[in-house]
Amino acid sequence: MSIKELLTIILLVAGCFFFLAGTLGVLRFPDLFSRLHALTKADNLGLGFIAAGMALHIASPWAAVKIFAMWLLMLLASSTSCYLIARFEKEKDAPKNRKEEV
Amino acid sequence: MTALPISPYPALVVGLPILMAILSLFLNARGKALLGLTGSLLTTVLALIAFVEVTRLGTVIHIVGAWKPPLGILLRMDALAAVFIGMTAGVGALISLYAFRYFKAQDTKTDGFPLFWPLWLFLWGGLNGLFLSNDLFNIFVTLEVISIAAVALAVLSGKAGALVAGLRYLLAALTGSLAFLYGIALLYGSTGTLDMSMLGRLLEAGPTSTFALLVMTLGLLIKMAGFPFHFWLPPAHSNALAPVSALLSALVVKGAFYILLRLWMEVFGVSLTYAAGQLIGVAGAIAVLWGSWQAYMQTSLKLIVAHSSVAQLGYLLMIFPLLILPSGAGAASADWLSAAWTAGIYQVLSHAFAKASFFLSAGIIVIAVGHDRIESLRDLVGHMRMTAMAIGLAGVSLIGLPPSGGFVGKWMLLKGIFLSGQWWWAPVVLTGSLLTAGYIFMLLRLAFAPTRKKEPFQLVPKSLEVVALLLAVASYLIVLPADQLIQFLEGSEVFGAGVETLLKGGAYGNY
Amino acid sequence: METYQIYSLTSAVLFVIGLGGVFVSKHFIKKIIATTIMGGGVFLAFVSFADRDALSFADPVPHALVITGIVVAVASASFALALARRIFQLSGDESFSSDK
Amino acid sequence: MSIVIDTLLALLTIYLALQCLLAPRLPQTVFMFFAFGLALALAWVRLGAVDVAITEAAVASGFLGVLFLDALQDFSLSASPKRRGADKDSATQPEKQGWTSYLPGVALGVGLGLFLLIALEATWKMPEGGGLTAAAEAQLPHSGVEHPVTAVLLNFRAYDTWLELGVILLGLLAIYAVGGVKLYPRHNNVANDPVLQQIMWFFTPVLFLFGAFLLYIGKSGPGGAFQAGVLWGSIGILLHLGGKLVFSVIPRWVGQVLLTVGLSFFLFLGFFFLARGAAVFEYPPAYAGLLILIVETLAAISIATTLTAIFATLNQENKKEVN
Repeated sequence: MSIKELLTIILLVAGCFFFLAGTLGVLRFPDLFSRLHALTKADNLGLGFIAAGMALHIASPWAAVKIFAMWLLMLLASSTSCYLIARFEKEKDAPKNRKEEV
Repeated sequence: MTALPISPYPALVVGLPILMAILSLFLNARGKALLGLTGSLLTTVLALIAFVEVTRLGTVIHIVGAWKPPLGILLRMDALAAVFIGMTAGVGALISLYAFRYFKAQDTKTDGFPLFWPLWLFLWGGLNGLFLSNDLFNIFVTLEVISIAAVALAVLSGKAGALVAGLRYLLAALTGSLAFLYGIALLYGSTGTLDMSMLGRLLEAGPTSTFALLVMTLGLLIKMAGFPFHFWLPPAHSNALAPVSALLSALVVKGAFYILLRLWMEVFGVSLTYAAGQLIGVAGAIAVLWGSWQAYMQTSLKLIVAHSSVAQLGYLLMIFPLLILPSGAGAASADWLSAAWTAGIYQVLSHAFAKASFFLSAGIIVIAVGHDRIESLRDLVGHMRMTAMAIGLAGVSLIGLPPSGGFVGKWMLLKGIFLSGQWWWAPVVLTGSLLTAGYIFMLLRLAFAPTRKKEPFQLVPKSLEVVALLLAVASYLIVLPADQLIQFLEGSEVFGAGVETLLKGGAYGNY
Repeated sequence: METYQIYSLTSAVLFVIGLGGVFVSKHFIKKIIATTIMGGGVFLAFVSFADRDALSFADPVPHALVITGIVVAVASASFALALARRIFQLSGDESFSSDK
Repeated sequence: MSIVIDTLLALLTIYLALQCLLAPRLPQTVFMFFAFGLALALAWVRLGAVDVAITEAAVASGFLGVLFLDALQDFSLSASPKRRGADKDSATQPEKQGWTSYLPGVALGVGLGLFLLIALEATWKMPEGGGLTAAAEAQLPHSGVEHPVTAVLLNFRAYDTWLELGVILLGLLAIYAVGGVKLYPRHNNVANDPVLQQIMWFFTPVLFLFGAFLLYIGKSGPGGAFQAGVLWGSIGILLHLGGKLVFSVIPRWVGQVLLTVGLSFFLFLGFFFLARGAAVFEYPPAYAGLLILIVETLAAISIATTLTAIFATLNQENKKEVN
C-alpha cells in the first residue's frame, strides 16, 4: 500500500467520522440551534475531508479543481441556509416550532 | 420495410391544434376565443381531409424523423384510427361552436374562461396523437397530455366541488397512467421494442406478458372508468362546465378504450385467455347494471347523464369476451367477430354524439332555469322545443331504439352474443336498456308535463339549442352510411382478416 | 444475482408501495407523493433493463424514456399539488371527505 | 462487495418509501421524500444512468420537493377549524367500529400482497429482450451528437420530447386553470436580508454558467436541455424567493415568448421539414448537430421559465393564505 492510498483512506475515514458525528448531533441535540450547529459545522468538515481524499485518489489537477469548487459551493449553500433557518427561528417568537420536530 | 403509403396528414392533425393552442396564448380573452374557434374548425377540416385520404389510399403512415421502428416512432392512420379521428372532429367542431356562444352568454366578467381554448386544443392534439401512435411510450405521453388537459378543463369553473372532483380524477388518471407505464417497462424489457405491431409478433406467453396485460388493462380501466374504478367519473363529469362535460364524456374516456382495444387485439394475442375475456366482460356487465341503476336513482340531470356514461362504457367492455375465441374453435368459423367489432364502433360513435348532445342540453337548461334538478325539465316542451327534442332524440339513442346509432350498436352486440353462443350476456344488455329507458322516459314525462305555476325560463341563445339538436340528429345520421363504414373498417388490416390472423398466431399485420 | 435483478425486484416493491399508498393514504400530499413513488418504481424498472442490455454503453432508449417520464410525472404532480392547495384554501379540507 | 452495496441501497430505498408514507407528520413525509429521491438518484448512478440521476435529483427530488416544502407552509401552519385529522395514519384512528370496518383494509392488503408476488415473479422470469442498444449504436453517427441518450431524446424520439415540452407548458396552463391567482403576481413583502441578497447575486451567474455547461456537454456526455433548464429555472426560483420577481420585471409578451419558444421552435422545425417533403423532425445529418443544439437551448429556456412560473404561481397562493 503506497503512502498515497494510506493518506486517502485516512482522509475518507476522518470525513466519515465527522459526518457520523454531525448526524448524531442532529438526532440527539435538544434544540434547533445546536442541531444546526452540528449539521453544518461537522458535515462541512466531513465533506471537506472526503473531497480532499477523493482529489488525492483521482490525482488529476483538473478534477481536484472541480472537487474543490464543489466543496466551496456546498459550504456557501449550507452556511446560507443555516443562517436563514436560524434567522427565521429567531424572528419567530412563538414557542411551538415545526422545524424542530424534523 | 413497409409498403404502406406515407402521408404528412398524421403529423399535421397532431401539430396543428397544438400550434393553434400556442398561438392563442399570446392573445387576450376575446382573441383566444376567436382563434380557438378558428383553430377548431381548421383542425376539423384537416381531420376530414385525412379521413378521406385513408378511404382513398387505405392505411397511411408517417415515420417521425425518418427513424424506423423499433428505434423511432411510427404514426399509423388505419381505418379504425380514421374513424376515431373523424368522430373527434365531428363532435369537437360542434362542441367548439357551442362553447364559443356558451361562454359569451355565461360569464361576462372573466370574458368567458379564456383558458378553455388552449386547453381544449391541447386535448384535441393529444387525442389525435393517441389515435395515431403506434408506439407504446408515445401513447403514454399522449395519455398524460389528455389527462392533464382534461382535468384542467374539468376544474375550469374554479368551484370547490369541481376542484375536489378534479383532484380525484387526476389522482386516478395518474395511477392509471403509471400502471400502464409499468406494463410498457415490462414489455420493453422482455422484447426490446415499443412498437405495437412488432410487439405483437415478438411477445411470448409467460408470466411477464400476463402480468403486463394485467397492469395495462387495470391502468386503462381506471382511465376509462371501467367498473370497479368508475368512482371518479360521475363527480368529475357532473361538476364541469357544460361543454367540458360533453368533451370529457364523448371523447376523453374513448381514448383509453381505443388503446385497450388496440392492446388486446394487436399486442397481447398470445397472453389472452378465454377467462380474461369473461372477466372483463363481467366488469362491463356490472357497470351496465350498476351505472344504469345509479342513473335511475339520481335527482339531478347532470348526475343522471354522468352515471349513464358509466353504463354506456360498460357496453364497450362487453365486446371483449366476444373477441376471444374459446380454445379449439377456429377463427375461420367465428363469423360473429365482425358483428362484435361493429357493435363496439357504433356504440362509441352513438354514445359520443348522444352524450355530447345530452350534456349540452343540460347546460342549456341550467342557463334557462338556474339549476339542474330534474324538476327543471317540467314543461320543457312548452318553452324550449328544440332542447326537448334534442334530449328526446339523444335519450332514444342511448336506450338503443331504432333507427338510432345506439340501436345499431346494441343490435350488433346482441347478434354477436347469440352467434358466439355466449348467451349469458344477453339479459344484461336487455336489462341495461330497460333501465336506461326507465330514466330517459322519466325525464321525458317531466318534459311533457304542463305546470301550473310558471317557472321563469331565461332566454337562451337559439344557436346553443341548434348545436345540441344537431349532435342528437348526428347520432341518427351515422346509421345511414353503416354499410360503407363497416366495409371500410373490415377492409383494413385490423378488421376481418387482421383479427383472424391475430387470433390464430398472435401475429399482426403486413410489415 | 446480478445488479440489475436487485433493482428490478426493488422496482416491483416500490410500485406496489406507491399503489398501496395512493389508496390508503388520506392526506392529499401523501397521495401525490405516493404516485411519485409509484413512478420511481416504474422508472427503476426501465433503467434496470437498460443496465442488463448494456453493450459498450447502457441502452440509451430507456434512459431517454425515463427522463421524459420524470418530467411528465413532475408536471402532473405539480398540477395535483396546485389543486390540493386551492382546495385547502377554499374549504380547509386536507383529504377527500368520503375517505372518513 | 458491489452486491452488498446494491442490496443495501435497494433496501434503503424501500425503507425510505415506506417511511415517507407512514410518517405520522407531514413535514417528515416531505423530508423523507427528499431522501427517497436522493437514494433513487444513487441507485441510478449504480445502474450507469447518470443522465437520469441528474434529472431525478434536479427535477423529481429537487423541484418537486421544493414545491412540496412550499406547500407544507400552507397545510401545517394554519390550524383551520375544518381540519379533519387527516395527518394520522388510517390504522391509528380509534373509531368506534366493529371488525367489519377492517375488512376492506385486509382485502386491500391481501390484494396488494398478491399483486406484489405476481409482480416479483413477472420481473424474475422476464425473458431477455435485448433492448435497442445495438440499433442506437448503429445509428449514432447519423444523429449529429455523440452522446447516445441525447441522440435518442432529441433525434430518434424527438416527437416524444416535443410532446413532453408540451406537457410542461400544459402543466402550467392547468395550474392557471385551477384559479385563485392573478397571472403575473405582484409581491408585497420583499426579503431584504443582506446575506440572502449577496448569495443570490453570487449564485445567479454560477447557476447560469453551470446550466450552460450542462447544456453544451449534453452533446457528448451526460447533461442536456432538461438538466440545464432546471438549473436555469432554479435561478428564477432563487430570485423569486429573494423578492426579485422575474415575471413582474419583464414585459408580459416577453414572458409568453420565453414560455413557448422551445415548443414552438421545435414545432416550426418539424413543419419546415414537412413542407420540404421530408418527415417531421427529420434533420438533415449535416446540420443535425447544430439544429439539436439550438433546439436544446430554446427548450432549456422554456423549461426554466415554465418551472419558475409554476413555482411563482404556487408560492403566491401560499402568500395569499398567510397574509
